[in-house]
Amino acid sequence: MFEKVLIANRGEIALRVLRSCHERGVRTVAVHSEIDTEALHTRLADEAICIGPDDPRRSYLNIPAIIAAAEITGADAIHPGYGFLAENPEFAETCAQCGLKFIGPTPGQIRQWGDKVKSRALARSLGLPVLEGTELATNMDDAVDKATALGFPVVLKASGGGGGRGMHVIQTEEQLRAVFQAARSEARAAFGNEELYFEKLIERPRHVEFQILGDEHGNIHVLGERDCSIQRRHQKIIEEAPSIALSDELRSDMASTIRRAMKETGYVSAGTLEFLMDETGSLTFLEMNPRIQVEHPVTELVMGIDLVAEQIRIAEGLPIELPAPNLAPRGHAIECRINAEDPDTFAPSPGTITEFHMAGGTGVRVDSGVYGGWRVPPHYDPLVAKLIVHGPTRAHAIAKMRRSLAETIIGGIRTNIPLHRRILEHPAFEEGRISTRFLDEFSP
Amino acid sequence: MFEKVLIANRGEIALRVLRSCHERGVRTVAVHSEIDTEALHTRLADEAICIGPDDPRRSYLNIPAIIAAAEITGADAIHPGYGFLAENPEFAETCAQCGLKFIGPTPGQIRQWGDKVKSRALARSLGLPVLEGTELATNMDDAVDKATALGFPVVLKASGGGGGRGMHVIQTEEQLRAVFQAARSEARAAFGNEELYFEKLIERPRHVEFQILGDEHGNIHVLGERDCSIQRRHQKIIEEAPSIALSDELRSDMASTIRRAMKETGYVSAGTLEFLMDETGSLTFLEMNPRIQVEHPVTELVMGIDLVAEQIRIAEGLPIELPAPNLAPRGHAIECRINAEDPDTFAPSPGTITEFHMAGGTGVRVDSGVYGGWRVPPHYDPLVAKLIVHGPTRAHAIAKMRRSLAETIIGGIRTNIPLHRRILEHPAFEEGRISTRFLDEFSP
Amino acid sequence: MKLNWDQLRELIQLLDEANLTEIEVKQDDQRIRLRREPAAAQAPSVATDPAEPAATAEPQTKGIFVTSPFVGTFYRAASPDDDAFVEVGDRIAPGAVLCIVEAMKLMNEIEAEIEGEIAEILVENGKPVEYGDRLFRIEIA
Amino acid sequence: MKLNWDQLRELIQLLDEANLTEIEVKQDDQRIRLRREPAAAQAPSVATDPAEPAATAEPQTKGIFVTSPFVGTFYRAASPDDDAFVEVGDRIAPGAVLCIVEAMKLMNEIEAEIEGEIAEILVENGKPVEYGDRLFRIEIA
Repeated sequence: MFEKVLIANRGEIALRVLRSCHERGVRTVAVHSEIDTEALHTRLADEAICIGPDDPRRSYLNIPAIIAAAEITGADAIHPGYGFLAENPEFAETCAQCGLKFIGPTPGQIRQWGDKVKSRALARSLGLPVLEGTELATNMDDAVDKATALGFPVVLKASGGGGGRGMHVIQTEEQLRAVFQAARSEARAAFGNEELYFEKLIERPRHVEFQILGDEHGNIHVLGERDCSIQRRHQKIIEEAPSIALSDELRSDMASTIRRAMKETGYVSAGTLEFLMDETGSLTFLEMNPRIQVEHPVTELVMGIDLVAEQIRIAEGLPIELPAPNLAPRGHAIECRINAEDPDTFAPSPGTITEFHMAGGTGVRVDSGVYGGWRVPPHYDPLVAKLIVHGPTRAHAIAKMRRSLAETIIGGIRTNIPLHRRILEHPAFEEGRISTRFLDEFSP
Repeated sequence: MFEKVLIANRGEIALRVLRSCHERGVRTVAVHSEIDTEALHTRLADEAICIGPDDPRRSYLNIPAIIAAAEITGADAIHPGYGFLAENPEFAETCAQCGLKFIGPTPGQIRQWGDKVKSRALARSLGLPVLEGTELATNMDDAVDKATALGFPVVLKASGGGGGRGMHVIQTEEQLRAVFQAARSEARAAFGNEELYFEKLIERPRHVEFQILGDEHGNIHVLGERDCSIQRRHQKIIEEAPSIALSDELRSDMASTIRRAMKETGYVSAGTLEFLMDETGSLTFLEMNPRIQVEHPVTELVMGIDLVAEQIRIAEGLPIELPAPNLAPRGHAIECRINAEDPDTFAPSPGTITEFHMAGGTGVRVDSGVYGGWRVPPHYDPLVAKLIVHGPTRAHAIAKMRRSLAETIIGGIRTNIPLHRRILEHPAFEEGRISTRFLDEFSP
Repeated sequence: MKLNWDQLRELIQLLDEANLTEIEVKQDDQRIRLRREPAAAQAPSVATDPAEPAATAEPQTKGIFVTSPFVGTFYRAASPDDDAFVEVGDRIAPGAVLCIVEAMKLMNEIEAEIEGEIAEILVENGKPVEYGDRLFRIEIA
Repeated sequence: MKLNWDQLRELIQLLDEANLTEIEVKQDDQRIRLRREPAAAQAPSVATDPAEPAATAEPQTKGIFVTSPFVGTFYRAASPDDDAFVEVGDRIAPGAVLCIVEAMKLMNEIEAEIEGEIAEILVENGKPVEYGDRLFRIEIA
């Protein structure tokens, strides 16, 4: 068992990891930038090390500083959370070289799924349904040929992108000619990789993703799906489990296919396979995220498990420990991501939180890295809290989320709570008529 | 269905009821004293009515004011919470006379279980195991005769008492002669009823209680038990579900006996049958509380139900709606009552809460009626929050409660959190070696 | 009003002793503002105003407020056919019936406790009132 | 009202003693405003001190602090057998090596950026340091 884990992250996910460590009797080391000296993850950890200035490139992305912090505190392992260094294979490798266990998949697995074109090919070879798409477009003429062969409308994607970044919907050849060079420069600047390819456009897709866990003993569990269709500019803002769009048959077929595929790759730790569902209900592979996701709590609530505790167990070399061999979702869970941003313009709204009263009571979970009096810094992710509810049915969960949003009061900064309230009150949401274009089409 | 419910209470239980109402789409009316104008139950209700000054006798116990508040707001029903008017049969009767549905048992049932001597006789007649005890002692000599016949040590109890109030442990005849008259005057002053009787003393009992629900259609459900042995001066401070002291066989036998007994009385709404368990593991009836209890959340967590929502459904005339016909507890839940009091002297500590940061994360529930900046008034119950955790096993739940207590910060007032931490760290608690004398014997 | 140095010092001391957060003194329209620390400085924003204690003297409005001692329904007359007990401008003596507050079908007559003139009637006939709601302002000539 | 220097000093003292955050005095329309900071703005009590920014001049101690630019282990000498790079009292010039901070097996030499005298060595040899930790105090004569 680990004695001490360094958490290479901040905010709610740092706390999330800290909690599972403390419940397991594992001591924690927080790392933090100067502005995060009073952050909750810094305060609640057993030890805290300042690793650099506010700029994340010099602190939370600073590999030598983080490794040195692990060395001087004598940590056994590092949990990267999500974002920052979570999907950086060099970081995972450096950990291994320094004798630190990286709590996540192997560097090879991170690399395998990190390139979006290669990961599509891999998924196809593993028998997963993959959206019709092209090879890399080498130049403008090649791009026009490939897109025309695929048939407009198409999505132009950066091979190094992911999480909705580096994507353009292209309706016509003219439009493609107009944006191709700019998209290439953008991809090079953003991902250090200018490679582009095309996929068929699904006009009104649902985003459905499957949670998996694998261990070093060859066990793979598929822990149901999440529906994360409510997005703004490809950023998820509301997630739920299970997805009402899946029949029991499709759910079980997908679980078998995914289990077989991930067993073949020998996947270790938590991961998520993301799919798009078209209007006919068929699912095609989008990407694989080799890490814990922001929205993991909805799976935890319906499955009655602790995914981060399992990540730690797996990294310790233990087998996955689930409460029952064939877990089925119990009830329905919804998560709202509460961001420090204007609910209409979406402009970030850092500042001091003067009032912080989160909802409570039965079936309500709050994951947050802030507190009343804390100054939300402008340098990082605007997520201030995840409000997560669990009820016996989707209708109950919606009712519970409505009352939870109604009693949540965050003062001093603007948040997207009013937007969440409008979405939760919307008949289309209530009826489950959702897609990734929900916000564009309904502007609630 | 009710359109509007008046909540005749304050603090966390008022919020608890408000939440189940709002989730059901029922509007709420809060009543409050002057000092509670800014209380959370007042703020979060759809309507709030000031019913009197700070003294609870002139506000929260003021029946005409509460009924008038229901009348002027057009409420359909009144939920009494616990304490205050919850077990006052006249209040339940007045509600009925004024055309307001009382969300609880009938006035007759409240009366039936209110007198502790009569309720013992009733329990015996219903086939429940009842601790050996005496009839009422009419005078000093009669008391000595009855206690001697029962055999010292005995417990001298007030017939009008309950909830641990009006009790004296008596070891010898001399001691009895010394306290009898004083106990009688005390009982008259406290309960308006000077009647006293004796029960056998169990030296080191566990407090085990069963949650029941009954509806107007004759259904009775026994929803498992709670272990509330950690008490201070007969006030529960830590509760858990299930009790590790019960075998599956005893649990199921008790459930059958209780179900049969309560069916015979036609009991309606939520109620709790309290038992003492002696060193040999046998249970004897202590009292029946015809209301929702403070510690109900531990049952909700392990059973996956909402007891207050069921109370409302039952009062609407609907049948009880459980997720499965034969519910079994899933995992283990623990509740710590966080009181505004000195952790060593237990002196009340009202005042302004300057910092209020409750634990969060997976498996943590917070039921609280306070917020940062709120001034805890000196007039009422010192309960500021209930911290409730749920884990797959008792060991997990203990670990989760330890980390939750560690991350809970309440500033400006003293609380009993340090005491809870010491209890949760105590090997005897960890091993489940608990009785109602835990705090006396271990002084953690 | 002119403040001198000693008066200012005294003001600060008073502020501290009285646990106030703000004292504002203005000269010509003679505005004095004393604020007590709000119970809920950090509180949710769904605030309601605190109920006034019975019979409060306020600096900006002269007179005494008669507040409701009950929750109930406010009636200005004994029955719909009767005249109102009092009207604005009426002189009243202690013991004069001012209104009825009905609670649980009981008609509770509210009587004046002081002598003065009805300056304002603050609740409409037939409307619900809470404990502590202001019903009348009475000026003591 | 006219304030003189002593009165102003006294005002500041009073402000502190009475735990006020604001006093406003205006001359002609004579507006005086005293405000107390609401009590609850403060954070959980498990506070730690914020790390000092690199090379900070402090009013109470003379000189400049040299802070650690890395997380790592602090060494006063190039090897256990060598002499320390500097001792208290040494005069140093810009570019002089003061110590080593080891991070990820790399020995990072920390150099002086100013001329002065080593007034204090704030970390023991071989101890871990965080980013921003103070290593030396240098007095600029």
